[in-house]
Amino acid sequence: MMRLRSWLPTPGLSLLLLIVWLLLVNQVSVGHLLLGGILAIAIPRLTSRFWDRQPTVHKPMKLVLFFLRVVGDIIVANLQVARIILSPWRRSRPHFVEYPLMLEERFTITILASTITLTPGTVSANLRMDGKTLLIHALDVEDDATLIRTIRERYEQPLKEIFEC
Amino acid sequence: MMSHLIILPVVLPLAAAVILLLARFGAFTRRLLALIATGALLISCVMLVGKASQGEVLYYALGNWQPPFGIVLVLDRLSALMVTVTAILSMGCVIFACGGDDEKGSNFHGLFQLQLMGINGAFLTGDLFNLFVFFEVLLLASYALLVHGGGRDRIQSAVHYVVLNLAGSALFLIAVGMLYGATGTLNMADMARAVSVMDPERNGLVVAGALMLLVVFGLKAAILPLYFWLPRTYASAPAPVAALFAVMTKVGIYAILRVYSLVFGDQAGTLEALEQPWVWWMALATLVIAAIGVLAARDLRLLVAYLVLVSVGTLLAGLGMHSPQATSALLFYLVHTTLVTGGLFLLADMIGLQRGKVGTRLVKGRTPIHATALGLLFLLGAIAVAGLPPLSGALAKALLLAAADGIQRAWLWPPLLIAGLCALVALSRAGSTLFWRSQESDNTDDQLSGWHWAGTAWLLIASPLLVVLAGPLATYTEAAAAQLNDPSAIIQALLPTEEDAP
Amino acid sequence: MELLYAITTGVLSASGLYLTLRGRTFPVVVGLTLLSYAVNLFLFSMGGLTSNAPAIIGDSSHYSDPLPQALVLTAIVIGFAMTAFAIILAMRARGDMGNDHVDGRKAEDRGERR
Amino acid sequence: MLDTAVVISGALIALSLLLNLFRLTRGPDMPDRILALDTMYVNSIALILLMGLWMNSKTYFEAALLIALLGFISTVAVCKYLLRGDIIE
Amino acid sequence: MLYVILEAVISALLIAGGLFAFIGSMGLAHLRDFFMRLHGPTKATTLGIGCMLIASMLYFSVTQSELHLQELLITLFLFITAPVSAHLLAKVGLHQRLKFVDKTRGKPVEFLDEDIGGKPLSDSSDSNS
Amino acid sequence: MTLLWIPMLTLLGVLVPALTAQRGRPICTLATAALPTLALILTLAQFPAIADGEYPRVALEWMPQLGLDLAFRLDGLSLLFNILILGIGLLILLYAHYYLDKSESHGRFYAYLILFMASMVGIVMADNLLVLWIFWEMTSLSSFLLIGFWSHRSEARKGARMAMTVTGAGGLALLAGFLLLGDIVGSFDMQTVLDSADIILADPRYPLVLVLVLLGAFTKSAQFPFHFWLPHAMAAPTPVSAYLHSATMVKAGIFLMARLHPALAGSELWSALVAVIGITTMVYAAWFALVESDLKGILAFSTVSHLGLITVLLGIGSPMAVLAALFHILNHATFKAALFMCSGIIDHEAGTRDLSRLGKLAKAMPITCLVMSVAGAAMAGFPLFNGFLSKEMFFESTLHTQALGGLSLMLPVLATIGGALSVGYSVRLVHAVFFAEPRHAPPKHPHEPPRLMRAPAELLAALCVAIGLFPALIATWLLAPAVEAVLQAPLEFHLAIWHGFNLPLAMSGAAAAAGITAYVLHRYIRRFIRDFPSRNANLIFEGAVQYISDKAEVITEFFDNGSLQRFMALLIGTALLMGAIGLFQVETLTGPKGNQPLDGVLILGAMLLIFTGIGTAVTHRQRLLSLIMLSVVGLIVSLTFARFSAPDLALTQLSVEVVTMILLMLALFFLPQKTPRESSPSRSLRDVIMCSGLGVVIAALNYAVLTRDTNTISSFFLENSVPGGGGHNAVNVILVDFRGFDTLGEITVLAIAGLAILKLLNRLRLFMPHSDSEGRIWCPDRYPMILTTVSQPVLPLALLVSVFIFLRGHNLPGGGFIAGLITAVGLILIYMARGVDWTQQRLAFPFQPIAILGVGIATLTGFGSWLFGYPFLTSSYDHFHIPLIGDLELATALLFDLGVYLAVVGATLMILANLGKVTTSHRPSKDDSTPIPSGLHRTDISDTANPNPDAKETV
Ligand code: NA
Ligand code: NA
Repeated sequence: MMRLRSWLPTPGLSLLLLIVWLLLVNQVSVGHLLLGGILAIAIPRLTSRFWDRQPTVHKPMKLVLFFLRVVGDIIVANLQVARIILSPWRRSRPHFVEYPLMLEERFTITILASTITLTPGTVSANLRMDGKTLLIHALDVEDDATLIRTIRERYEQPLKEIFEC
Repeated sequence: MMSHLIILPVVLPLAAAVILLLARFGAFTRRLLALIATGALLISCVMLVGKASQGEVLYYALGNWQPPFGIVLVLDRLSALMVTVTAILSMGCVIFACGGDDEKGSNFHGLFQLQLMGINGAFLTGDLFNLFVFFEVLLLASYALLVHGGGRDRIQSAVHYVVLNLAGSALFLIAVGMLYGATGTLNMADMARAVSVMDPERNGLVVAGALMLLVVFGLKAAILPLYFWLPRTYASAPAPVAALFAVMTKVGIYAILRVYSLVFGDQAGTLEALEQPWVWWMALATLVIAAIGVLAARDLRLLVAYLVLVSVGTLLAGLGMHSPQATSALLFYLVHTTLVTGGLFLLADMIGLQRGKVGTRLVKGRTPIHATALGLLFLLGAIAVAGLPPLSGALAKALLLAAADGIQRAWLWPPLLIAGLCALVALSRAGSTLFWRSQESDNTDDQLSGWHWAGTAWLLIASPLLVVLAGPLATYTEAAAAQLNDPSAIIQALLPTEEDAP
Repeated sequence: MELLYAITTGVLSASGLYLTLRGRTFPVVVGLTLLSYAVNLFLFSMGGLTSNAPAIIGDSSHYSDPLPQALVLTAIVIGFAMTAFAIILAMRARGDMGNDHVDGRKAEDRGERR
Repeated sequence: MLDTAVVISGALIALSLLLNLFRLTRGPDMPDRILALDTMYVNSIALILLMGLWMNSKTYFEAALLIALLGFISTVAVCKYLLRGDIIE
Repeated sequence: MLYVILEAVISALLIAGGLFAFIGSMGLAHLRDFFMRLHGPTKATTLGIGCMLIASMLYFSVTQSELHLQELLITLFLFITAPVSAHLLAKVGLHQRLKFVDKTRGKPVEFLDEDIGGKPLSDSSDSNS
Repeated sequence: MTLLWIPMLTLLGVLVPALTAQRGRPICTLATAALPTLALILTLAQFPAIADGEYPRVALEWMPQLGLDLAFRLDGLSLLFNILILGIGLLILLYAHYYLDKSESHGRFYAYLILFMASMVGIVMADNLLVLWIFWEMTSLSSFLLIGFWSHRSEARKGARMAMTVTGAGGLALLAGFLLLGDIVGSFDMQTVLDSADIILADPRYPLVLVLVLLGAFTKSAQFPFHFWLPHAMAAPTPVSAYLHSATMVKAGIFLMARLHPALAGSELWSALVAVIGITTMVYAAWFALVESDLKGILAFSTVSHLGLITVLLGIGSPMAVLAALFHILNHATFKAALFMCSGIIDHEAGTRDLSRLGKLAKAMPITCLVMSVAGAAMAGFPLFNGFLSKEMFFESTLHTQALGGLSLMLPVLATIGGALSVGYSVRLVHAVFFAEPRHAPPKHPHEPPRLMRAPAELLAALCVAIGLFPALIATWLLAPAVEAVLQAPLEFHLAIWHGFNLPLAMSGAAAAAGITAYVLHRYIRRFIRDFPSRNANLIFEGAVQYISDKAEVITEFFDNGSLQRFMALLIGTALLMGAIGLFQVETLTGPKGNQPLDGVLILGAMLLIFTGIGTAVTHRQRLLSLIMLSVVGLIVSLTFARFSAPDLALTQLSVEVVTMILLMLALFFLPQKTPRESSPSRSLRDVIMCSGLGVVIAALNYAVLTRDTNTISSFFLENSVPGGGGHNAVNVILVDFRGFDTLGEITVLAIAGLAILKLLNRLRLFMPHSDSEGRIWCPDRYPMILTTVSQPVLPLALLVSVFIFLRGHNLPGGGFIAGLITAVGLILIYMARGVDWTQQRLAFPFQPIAILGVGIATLTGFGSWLFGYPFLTSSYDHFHIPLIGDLELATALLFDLGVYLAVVGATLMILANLGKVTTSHRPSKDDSTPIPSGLHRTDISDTANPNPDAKETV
C-alpha cells in the first residue's frame, strides 16, 4: 500500500489521465493501456510540484451524483437563459449577490465557482481575495436569500462532503 | 567524411554552435572552440574549392532524396568560392572578437557560428525555399549579433533593419509561392528546366515571381532604392559583426547571380536575363548615391559602410553587364571587397578605441597610441578599398572596367571611376584627420590586444595576397563565370535525363 | 471560390502593409503579423484549394498538395520567431529611446527636423 | 435529412459568428469585445464539428480539441492584462 | 429503420445545438449590460456545443461502426476552461466598473472601493502543513 | 632577369630604413642608399646593350585575364630617367640626412622617399600599360605621404590631399585611357601599343583616348589648368620638393607623353592640345613665378613653367623638338634640384623663405651663393650653362613648327615672353636673396651649412656648367638612345655650344633684356597685381571640397532621411512595380481551371477575414482592439486551413496564435496603449493607395495561379510518404524527412530567436505604467484564485495532449512542433496564474539548454545517418512486433521530431518566461506605487556583471 502511494500519489488524476488518453487514441488495446498507464503515472509525477494540494475524494459516489446533477442543471439553465434572451419583453431581474462561502479549500471553492457559472442564470463574478465571499451576478432572481440557499444546498454542501470532510 | 564534405560548411558551424550554447564554458574555452570550429570550417572550404575547381558540378542530396524532390546542396566553383570567402572573413572576425567584444553580451560565439551556418547554407543550397530558410537563419542571427552589447544606436538601427527585412521575408514567400505555383517545383535546376518547357501563357506569373524575388534580393544586397537600412546598421554594429556583415550584402548579390543565371539563363527563351536591365540601371544609381554618401560621411564607420555600398553598386553593375567576363570580374572584386571592407570595419573599431570620446568621428582627437601601426594598416585598407594600385582593389576594378563592352563603358566607367575618386578624397581626408590632425596626449590606456591586431591584419593582408595570387584567382573566377554561363551543366548534373545516360 | 480567396489574401496583405507603414513600433509589428497571415494563405493556396482531401495517405484517391502545407508550416514557425524578436526589439527600443517611434525620436523632434 | 440539418445548423453558427463580430466591433467596452472573441472561439468548435460531419472525416477533431484546451488562454491573457497590465508577474 | 431514427436524432441534436449557440450569441448581441451579456455565451453556447458533440459522437459511432467518445474530451475541456474565462471577464468588468442596468439589485463593494477583500487566501504551502 | 631586379631592389629598399631606423641616422642613411645604388649600377651595366640599339625586356605572367604581365623594359628613355631618378634620389638622400631635424623620424621619411623612388623606376621601366598605371598611382600615394610628412602643419595636410586628389583623378583618367587603348590595340604590351599607331589613330575612340591619357599626364605634370596643386605641395620638406618637383614626379607626365609619343603623337589634335596647353602653362606659370614672394613658391611656379616648355616641345613633336625636350628634362632636373637644395639650405639657415626677409646673404653664405647663381643662370638660360642649350633648341623648334597651323606664329612670340619671364624670376631669385637689401630682418643669423649638405647641390651645379660647356661629351651618350626610344628610330644629331648668330639667339637676347627689365620693374608689377583679389588655390580647393561634401551631405540626407516609413514605402512601391510588371504580362487572369463553387460558410469566412483584417488596420490606434481583431484573423485563418484540407496547418496556426497573443499582450504592457495621431490625411491616403495596389497585385497573382493547374513534384511525396518515409501524414513526412533540412533550419531560427531575445532583455530599461490607459490603478488581485486552481489540471492535460499529438504526427495531423507549443502554452498558463517566482522555483531546468538540446538532437539524428554511409538526415524506420502490444513502428524521424519538440518548448519558454521575469522583479509593488506624475515608472535593470543572463534561470 505504501509502495502504491509512492508510485501513485494522485490516483484520481492518474485515472483521469488514463481515461483521457484512451479517449484521445479512441481505442482500448494493451499497447495503449500500457502507454496510457505509463503517462498517467509519469505526468502527475512531473507536474506534482505545480499543484497546491491535490484533492482527495472522500465520497466517489456522491461525486458522480453531483456531476449528474450539474449536467442536468446546465440543461435546465440553458433553457431558462434561452427564454430570457428570446423574450426581451419579459423583464429580467439582474442581481449582484454576495455569497458567503462555507468551503475553505481553494480547489473546492473553484469547483463551486465553476459550477455556479455553468448553471442557472448565475456567473461567479469575483472571488474576493480573502476567499470568504463570492460575488455572483444573477440574471433573473427573486431575492438573494433564495439564491444563496439554493446554491448552498444543491452545490456547496455536497462539495463539502465530497472533498472537505 | 570526404563524401560529406559539401555539407560541412553548414553542419560544422551548427555543431559548434550547439556545443558552445549547450555547455557553460569559460571565456577561454569558448574562444578556443570558436577558433577551432572556424579553422575547421576554413579547411573544409579550401578543400571544397579544390574539389570544385575540377570543374564538375557536385551535389549533396539531404536525406538521400534525389533532386528535384529532396533538398540538395550544390557545389560548383561559385558556391565553393563564396563559402571560402566567408570562412576567411569569419576567421578574422572571430580572432578580433576574442579581443573582448565577445564578452560584452551573451552567447557571442554560438550565435556567430549560427550566422555562419546561415550564410553558408544560403551559398550552397540548390533549393529556393531552403534558400529562404537559410536567409532567415542568417537574418535572425544577424539581428542577434547586431544588438550584441546593446546601445541606443544599435537598437535604433536594428528596428529599421529588422522591420525592413521582415517585410522582405514576406515578399520572399510570395515570390517563392508564385514560382512554385507557376512551375510546380522548388529545386532551382528543376525550375530552370520547367521554365524552359513552360507554356508561354504562364510567363507573366513567372516574371512576377522572379521580379518580386529580385526586390527581396535587392533589399539584402542593398541596391537603390532599398539600401537605406545599410549605412546606419553597419555603422552601429559591433566591429566583428559589422565585419562579418561585409559578406551579408554579398549573399543578396550571390542569390541574384545564382537564381537568375540558372533559372533565367539561355534556356529560358524570352525570359532570359529578365533581371538584367533592372540590376544594371539600379546598380549604376546605387554607385552614384553611394559615392555621394562616401563624401558626406563624417564618421569612419559610416564611411566604411558607404564604401560597402559602393562595392554593392560595383558588383551589381558587374552583374548587370551580363557577360562571362563581367561575372568573372565581379567575383574577383567580390573576394577583394568582402575581405577588405571587413578588415576596415575592424580597423575602424581599433582606431575608435584609441581616440577616446570622439571615437570614429572624423574630428580632431587625440593621437592613437599605436599611430604608426594603425596608420599603416589604415593606409593598406584605404588603398585597397579605394581601388588604387598596387593592391587588389585596383586589379579588381580594372578587370571590371575592362569587362564593360561597347555602350556599357559609357555608362559604367564615369560613375565607377568617379566613385573611386570620391573614396580617395574621403579616405585621404579621414586618414589625415585621424592620424595627422590630432593632438598629442599622454594616452596610455591601450585597449588593443593582440587579438585585435591579428584579426584586422588577417583581413587586410588579404589584399596584397590577392595581388600576388591575382592570376590563379582570376583563372578560377573566369572558370566559375563560364560555369554559371552554362546552366545546362548544373541541370544535367542534378537532373540527368535518360538520353544522357551512357 | 478562388476569386473570393484571392480577394481575401489581397485585402489582408494590403491591411498588413498599411500597418507596416505606420510610425509606431506596435502597429508595425501587428502589421507584419497580419502580413504573414496573408502570405501564409497565399503560399498555402499555391498547391490549389482542395476540399476534404488532407494529405493523410489512406484509401482516398486524391489528396491535397502537401508541399505548400509543409512550406507554410515552416513559414509559420519562422514568422513566429520573427514576430517574437520584433516585438521585444520594439520594447527594447522604447526602453532605450524613451518613445516607441520607429525612428526613435519624439514627435517634437521630427517637427524641428522637417 | 442529415445534410439539411447540418446546413441549418451551419447557418445558425454562421449567424452566431456574425453576431459575435457585431459585439466585437461594437464594444462598447473592452470586456465585451473579449467576450465576443471568446464566444467566437467556442462557435468555431461547433463549426469544425459540423465540418467533420459534412465531410465525414475525423481529421479536424484535434483542431476542435485544441481550441477547447487552449482557446481560453488568450482570453485569460487579455483579462490578466486588463486587470494587472503585466500578464506574467 | 434504426438508421432513420438515429439520423433523426442526430439531425435534431445538430439543429438544437445550432439553436443554442445562436441564442447564446444573440444574448451576447442584444442583452443590455455587460454582466447580463456574460450569461449568454457561457451557458447557451456550452449546451449548444454539447448537443453537437453528442451528434458527432453518434454519427461517427454509427458510420464507422466503432464507439467514438473523443468528443467527450472537448466537453471536459470546455467545462474546465469556460468558467475561468467567464470569471476573469466578470472580474475585469467589475474592475473597470462597467455600467449595469439600473434595475440590477445588490451593491457590491467592488463598485465602491477598489481595495477589497483583505488578505489573500493563504497558499497551499502553509495550508498543507 | 637582372632587369627585374632594378625595380625590385628599389622596392625592397623601402624595408631597409624601416629595419635600420633604430640604429641611428648615419647607419640608416648609408643602408638606405645601398639598394638604390645597386639598382643604379645595374642600370648602368645595361648601357652597352642599349647603346647597341637593343633594349632588354623581362615579362612575368601575372594576370593574363586582364592582359597584365609584370613586364619591364630598359630602353634609352628608361635609362635616362632611371639615372635621373636614382642618381638625384641618392643625392637627395644625402641632403635629407642633414636637412631633417634630429627629432624627426628619418626612418619613415626615407621609407616614403624610397617608395616614391621605386614607383618612379616602375613607371619608367614599365613594359605594360597597366604596370605603368600601377606605378603611376603609387607615385601619387607616396607623394601624398611625403608632402604630408610634416603632418602637424595644416598646410602640409592640405597640400598633400590636394596633390593626391588631382593626381589621383588624373590617374583614373589615365586608367580609362589605357583600358581603351588596350581595347583598341588588343594588348597592353608596351611595344605592341607603340607599334600600333596606325590602328590607334584610325580608331574613332582616338580623341577620347588622347584626352584621357593627357589628363593623366597634365595633372601629374601640373599643366594648366591643373597646375595649382604644385605650389601647395611645397609644404613638403625641401628634399621632397627638390626630388618630386624637379626631377621626378612632375616629370612622370612628361615621361608618359614621351613614352607614348610613337603611338599617340601622330595627329594634329595631339600637337594642338599639347602645344597649346604647354605654352599656356609656360607663360602663365612664369608670370606667377615672377610675382611670388616665397622662395619655394618661385621655384614651384618656375617648375610648372619649365614643364610647360617641355610639353610644348613634345607637342611640336619633330625629332629635334623631342631631342630638345629630353635635353631640357635632363637640364631642368639638374638646375632645379640644385636650386631647391639651396633654397632648403637658406630656409634651414635663415629660418625663412620669404623674399622680403631675405637679402645680402652672399657674404654669409658665399658657396651657396655661388651654387645658386650657377643654377639660376642655367634656369634663366644664360649662355655657358646647360639651360641655355636646350632653350635655344626650344626657340629653334618653335620657329619651325606648323603644329598650330595658322597660329603657329604665336609660338615663338609666346616662347620669347616665357623666356623673358624666366630670366626675370631667375635674376630676382638670386639677386633678392644674396645681394639686395632685405626689407625685414631674417629670424636667424645665417651661415654656411655642413659641408656634405652642400655637396649634392655643388655637384649638380657643376653638372650644369659641365653640360653647358661640353654637351656633346656629357649628354649625347645619354640622349641618343633616349631619342631613339621616343622616336622609335635613331636620330643623328650633334649638340654644340655655339650655333652662330641666328634667330633663336636673338630671341634669347630679347628675352634676357626683357627679363632683367621685368625684374627691375617687378615692384610696380607687384603693386599692380595687388589690386586684384588674390586667389589662393588651397582655399579654393578646400572650399570646393568642402562645398562638394556639404552638398553630398544634403543629397545623402535627402535620400536617407532616417525615416523607416519612407524606406518601407520604397520597398512596397518597388514590390508593387515589379509585381505589376509581371501581372501585365498575364494575358487572361482567369486560367483554364476556373472557379470552384462557393458556399455560405466560405463567404462568411471571407467576410470575417476581410472585415477583421481591415479592422486591424483601421483600429490600430487603439492597440488592444487592433490586437483582438488580429486574433480573430488568426482564428479564421486556421479555420480556413482546416477547410482546405490542411489539418496540420490549422493546429499549428491555432497554437501559434495563442502564443503570439500572449507575447503581444506582454509587450503591450511596456508600450504605450494608444498610438497618437501622426500621419497626415494625405500620407494616409498615399499609404492606402499604395498598399491597396500591392494588395490588388497579390490578389490577382493569387487568383491567376489558383485558376491554373500545375504539374508539381508533389505526387512524389504522396507516393513515397509511406514506403519511403514510413509515415501516412505526407505533410509531416515532408517536414521531418523529405525536407527535414528546412525544419532543421527552422528550429535553429527559433533557438536563435530565443537567444536574441535574451540579449534584448539584458539591461532592459522598462516603462511600467502604474495604471491602465483609462487611469485605473491596477487590480490588487495578482493571481486570481480560480485561475490558479484551474491551471493545475490544465497542465497535465496539456502534457498528455502533447504526447498524443507528438506520437501521432507521423501518421495523422500533429507532430513535434504543435506538441511543443501545447506544452509551452500549458507552462505559460502556470506562469500567468502563479507568477514567475513561484513557477521558476518549481521548474528545475533552464530553457536555453533545452532549446539548444532540441537543435542538437535533430542535428545528431542527421549525423547518425553518416554512420551507415548515407547522406545527412537520411531517415530509416522499421516495424517491430511486440507480444501483447502489437506492431510498433519506430522511425528516426521521430527522434528528429523530438528535437523539434524540445527546441520549440525551450525557445518559446525562453522567450515568454524570460520576458515575464524581466518585468516582475522590478515592478513597483502596490505599497510603493504612489502615483508618479509622469504616469510611468522607469526601472533600470542592470545585470551586466553576468554575461550569461540565462544562467540565473537555473534554480
Ligand atoms: Na517545419
Ligand atoms: Na505534422
